[in-house]
Amino acid sequence: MPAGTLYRGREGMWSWVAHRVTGVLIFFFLFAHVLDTALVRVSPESYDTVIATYKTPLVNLMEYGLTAAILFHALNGLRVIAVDFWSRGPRLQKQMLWTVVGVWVVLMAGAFYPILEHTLLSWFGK
Amino acid sequence: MSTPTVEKHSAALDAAEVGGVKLITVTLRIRRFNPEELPDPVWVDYQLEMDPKERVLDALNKVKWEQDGTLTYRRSCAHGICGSDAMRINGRNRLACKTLIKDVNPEQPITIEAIKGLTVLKDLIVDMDPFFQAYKDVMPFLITSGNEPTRERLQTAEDRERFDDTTKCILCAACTSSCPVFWNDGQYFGPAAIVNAHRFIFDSRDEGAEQRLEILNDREGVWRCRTTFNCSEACPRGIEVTKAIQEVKRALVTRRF
Amino acid sequence: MQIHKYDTVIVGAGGAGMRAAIESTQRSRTAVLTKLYPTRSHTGAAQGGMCAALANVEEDNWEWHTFDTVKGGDYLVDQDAAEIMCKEAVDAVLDLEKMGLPFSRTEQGRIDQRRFGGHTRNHGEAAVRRSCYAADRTGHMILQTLFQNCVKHGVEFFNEFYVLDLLINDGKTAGVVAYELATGEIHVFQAKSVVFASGGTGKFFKVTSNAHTLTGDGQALVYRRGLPLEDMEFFQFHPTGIWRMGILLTEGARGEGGILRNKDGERFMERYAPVMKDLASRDVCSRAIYTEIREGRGCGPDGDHVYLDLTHLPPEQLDAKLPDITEFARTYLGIEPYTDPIPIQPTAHYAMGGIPTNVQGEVLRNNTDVVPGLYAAGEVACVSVHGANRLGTNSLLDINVFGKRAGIAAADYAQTVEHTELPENPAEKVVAIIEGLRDSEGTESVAQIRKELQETMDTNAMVYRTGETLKQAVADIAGLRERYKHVAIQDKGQRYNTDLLEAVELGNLLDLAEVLAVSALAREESRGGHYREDFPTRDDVKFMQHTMAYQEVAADGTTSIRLDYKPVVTTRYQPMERKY
Amino acid sequence: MAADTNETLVVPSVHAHTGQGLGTGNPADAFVVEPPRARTKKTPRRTRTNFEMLAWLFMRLSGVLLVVLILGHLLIMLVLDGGVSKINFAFVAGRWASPFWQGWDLLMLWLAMLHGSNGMRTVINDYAEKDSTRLWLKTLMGAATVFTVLLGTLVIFTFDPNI
Ligand SMILES: Cc1cc2nc3c(=O)[nH]c(=O)nc-3n(C[C@H](O)[C@H](O)[C@H](O)COP(=O)(O)OP(=O)(O)OC[C@H]3O[C@@H](n4cnc5c(N)ncnc54)[C@H](O)[C@@H]3O)c2cc1C
Ligand code: HEM
Ligand code: SF4
Ligand code: F3S
Ligand code: FES
Repeated sequence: MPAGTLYRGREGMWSWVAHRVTGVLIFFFLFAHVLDTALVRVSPESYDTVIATYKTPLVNLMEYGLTAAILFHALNGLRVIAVDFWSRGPRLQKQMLWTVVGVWVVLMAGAFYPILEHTLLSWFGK
Repeated sequence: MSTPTVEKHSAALDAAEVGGVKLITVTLRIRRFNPEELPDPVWVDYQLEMDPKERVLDALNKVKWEQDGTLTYRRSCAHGICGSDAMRINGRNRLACKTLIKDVNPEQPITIEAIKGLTVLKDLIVDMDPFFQAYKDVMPFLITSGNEPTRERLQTAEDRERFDDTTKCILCAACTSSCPVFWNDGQYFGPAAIVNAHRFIFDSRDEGAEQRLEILNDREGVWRCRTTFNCSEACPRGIEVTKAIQEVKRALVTRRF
Repeated sequence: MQIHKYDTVIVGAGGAGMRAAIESTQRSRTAVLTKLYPTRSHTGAAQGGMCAALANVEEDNWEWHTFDTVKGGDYLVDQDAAEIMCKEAVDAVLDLEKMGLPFSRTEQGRIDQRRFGGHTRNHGEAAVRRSCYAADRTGHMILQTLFQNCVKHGVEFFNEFYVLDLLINDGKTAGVVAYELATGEIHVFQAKSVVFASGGTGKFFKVTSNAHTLTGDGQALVYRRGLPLEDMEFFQFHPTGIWRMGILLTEGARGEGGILRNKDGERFMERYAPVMKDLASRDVCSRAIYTEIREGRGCGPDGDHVYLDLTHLPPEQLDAKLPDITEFARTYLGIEPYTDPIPIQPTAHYAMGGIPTNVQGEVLRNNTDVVPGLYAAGEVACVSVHGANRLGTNSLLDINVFGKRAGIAAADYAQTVEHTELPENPAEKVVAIIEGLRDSEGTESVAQIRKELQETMDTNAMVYRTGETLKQAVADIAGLRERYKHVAIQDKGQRYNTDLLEAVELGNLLDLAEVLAVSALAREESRGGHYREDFPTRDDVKFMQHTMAYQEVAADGTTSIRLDYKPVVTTRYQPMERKY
Repeated sequence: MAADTNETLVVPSVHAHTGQGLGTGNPADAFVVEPPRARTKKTPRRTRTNFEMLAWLFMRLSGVLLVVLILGHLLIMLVLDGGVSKINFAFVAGRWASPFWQGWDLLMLWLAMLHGSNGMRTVINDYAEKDSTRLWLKTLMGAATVFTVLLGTLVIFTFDPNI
């Protein structure tokens, strides 16, 4: 059956898709994160072994991605709250979304070096 | 009185007044579905010569009248007031009679399909009953108690203005069928029903607001809205649908209306 | 085929149908059959308002309103009916308000009122504010409010059911036959009383404010059952339709201060109607516009339209009072009414004529007798409150006043009688029409015939008519009717066969167009909406009477039209010259 | 449709037709495009509680708090002081020695998990087609949430820097 076309929603719809995807992503991460942190109850060694993997470049990159997800979810969450409780919110939702994206880009650029420092150092040396 | 017309001719007016029209070739790519013939829908292309200032509905009519009489869709007023012809044009819900060809990128094939989330019965016709059921479920009529006044009920211009936006609804279903939450399971009341509840909740003459709010407080009520704004973008009457929904949510929280 | 049994059946769910349904549902078991979802009805397109002498903003009374109605209708109005309508107008508006209609309000919180064409203070002294309105969405609000109240009262709707025949047995109403669009099934509705409220018939004109679905089904099928149609030659052309599209720009625009201008920017209505100017009645304005165009003062490259100028009104006023029509100009013409005048031309708008009824809504079989159990209200009917020319806002009034009356009368009647036996093989005629079209081997196209019909009507039976053009129209229509016999449809299916129904509707339009043209040809005078250049004056001696057109079927099945006349009811006002 | 309906003849036509109307006997009804779950007489169900409203409010409230808690957490853990490379058992031990950070993490854990699981509930409600699937997924998710929250709480309270 030839499928119907994708609904061409606009900023509001895509930001919601992103919000939902990031929310689910964070949920699963949080689940894993609590489990790994629980290892502090087992022994310092096992905790440090797991944490060591956090320091590998791959996981470090994923960490950056996770930060990106959380940051977007958080900023957009604030936008949603503004839409909910501020009477001018719905009318300004697009502007707020672009502000969210702007702030998000700036913060992610700012976080680039601090978060990935470890990896960058191990790859490119001092 | 001044004589504005001769000197004050704007370019837009000049453009609107040109007598002879330049026709362009447009392709309509329509998602056809007729279960009496084929169990599955098919995309069919139609080529026609159109004046770009005509409506998409004119193009559909031209196909039906000159090329393929089996093409089926609803229409009546042809100027965006009856709500018959909501359909998905180039992936977005619109009224075919309120969409000019020049505004939907006619160099490319224009895709036309039925609105989403309601059962397609034939071509662009969907089953509207669930939509109207949700509308009826919010008690869309004035509820008052006590004796009727002999004259009209008084209402200040401000109180009248409070719900003006949502009185414009023509029940075209463009909003509800653009809502991602509605597509999922069709159980959500949908923006149109909420808009019509809003129209009464914020009417100073009405006394049924509590009841309506209680209905919308339900599992499938306002709380399912995820503020995706598709409804507001789709509404051909320019109703700020999401805003109305948020006002209902806030009224539920604060119980002030 | 299915057979349903109800006390009252209402055909049509526009303003008139739903107003009747609200009354009759509370009194009898009622079904409402409508070919559109109720909220799609064309009542929703009405913009300007609904008149009633509420006197909320200035002195007014129903007697002045009656006078304006009678004068507006060029004295062809049945004055007893007009009196009833104008008297009950106040309650009709208040009823709607109590049902929840969100009228625009005055400072004091009362229903606001605005000026409208032909509505005057003290028998023509000056324009009066009589039209109750809700911005320029009055019809929309009426339709929505009535539908809401139908929901409240649990009215039983049969949506997308096309009524195609009326059943009369032994001179008494037996029911109707309907075609269900979704399935192609035929349904017979047996009923003690039937109310027709199926709206207008404007689609036989090309430039029209009417919806695609206004095809005069009710008028046509009653007419084919041998009942008369009254005053069909009187069709109203509204002065301000969007140029070439016909989309209506309400008279309320002029009520708010809008001005008609020709290509020189002149406010030409001052010449035609020194007192009322742009607010003269519609026939006067439409003729004035065409005269300007004919005399070379039209606008645009082809000089074929004039302007409706709103540019001197403050934008806030336009936004508050005329939001929809300004949006139409933006959407369909791409111009900004704040700064540009809007190109307009007269557009076919309203059928003054229709199924003759008395003031209870009972349908007349001839000049005096009624068909028991048969009612009509709204644009489909001719109570004659509009005479030769309807005043703006009097139609929304008509549908409410006479819709309510017909609803009550029909339900009350249904309580007093038993069902009339259905005739043998009740769906016979409808099946024949439908199967005939489905099986037709012809080659003629519905769209082509309809187009030619609309063209001949626009050229020959519009604002200006002569014996010659009308003869041309009659001849053209006869030719088209002949061709219609060989019309073919492409869709042979059962489900949602709109192709088939467009063909059926065209058949109705052809019949009614013929009645219009023949009635107009016979009326050798000019009165209200009917203007004969060869007989430019009103002739009260010969034509102060209603036309009654009957279909005569000869033994060989050929049909012809027989015209008869019915006297006008005059109570208070003797005919005078009509000046605005 | 209306009562008092008795069938008589079937209209002869090109296509076979059962004359039952839509949704009943018409063979064509078997094929529909993108059928939604039908809205029935039983739906929407009346619940008469404020649960959905409270959940909605909770999402906003917890969201605002989480911005502070999580962004602070991220800042400390990933950005300040050499980022992730500094983290090890000793670092955690140092932080949890203070009841302030204990409280911070505890609140963050609870709020985030409840916020997240309520969000997941919404997602499941939206996409699970069958009631049974819905129930299963939600049970699973609920169990995981309870487990994680309890585990996390336990860890924070019973943390022993000297094991
Ligand atoms: C653009 C426009 C603006 C107007 N503005 C004003 C105004 O400002 N003031 C004013 O007073 N008047 C105005 N009028 C006139 C007025 O709106 C109409 O005359 C009036 O609304 C007609 O109402 P109705 O109920 O008779 O018919 P409609 O509202 O047209 O309803 C007809 C109903 O009949 C049904 N129907 C038709 N055929 C069949 C069939 N075969 N079987 C079953 N059902 C059928 C349709 O489904 C529909 O429900 C305006 C008209 C137009 C076109
Ligand atoms: C950092 C601060 C956060 C803020 C401001 C925030 C805000 C929000 C808001 C306002 C919503 C509701 C959206 C709606 O109703 O449409 C939401 C949904 C959601 N959040 Fe968060 N959140 C945050 C952190 C988190 C975390 C840590 C998780 C994961 C554990 C998470 C998971 C979710 C999920 C799964 C949803 C549901 C998404 C949906 O229904 O579309 N959020 N968030
Ligand atoms: S709110 Fe707008 S989109 Fe939704 S039904 Fe009403 S008019 Fe249509
Ligand atoms: S599209 Fe749906 S999610 Fe809400 S904002 Fe509109 S109802
Ligand atoms: S045809 Fe009436 S809204 Fe498009």
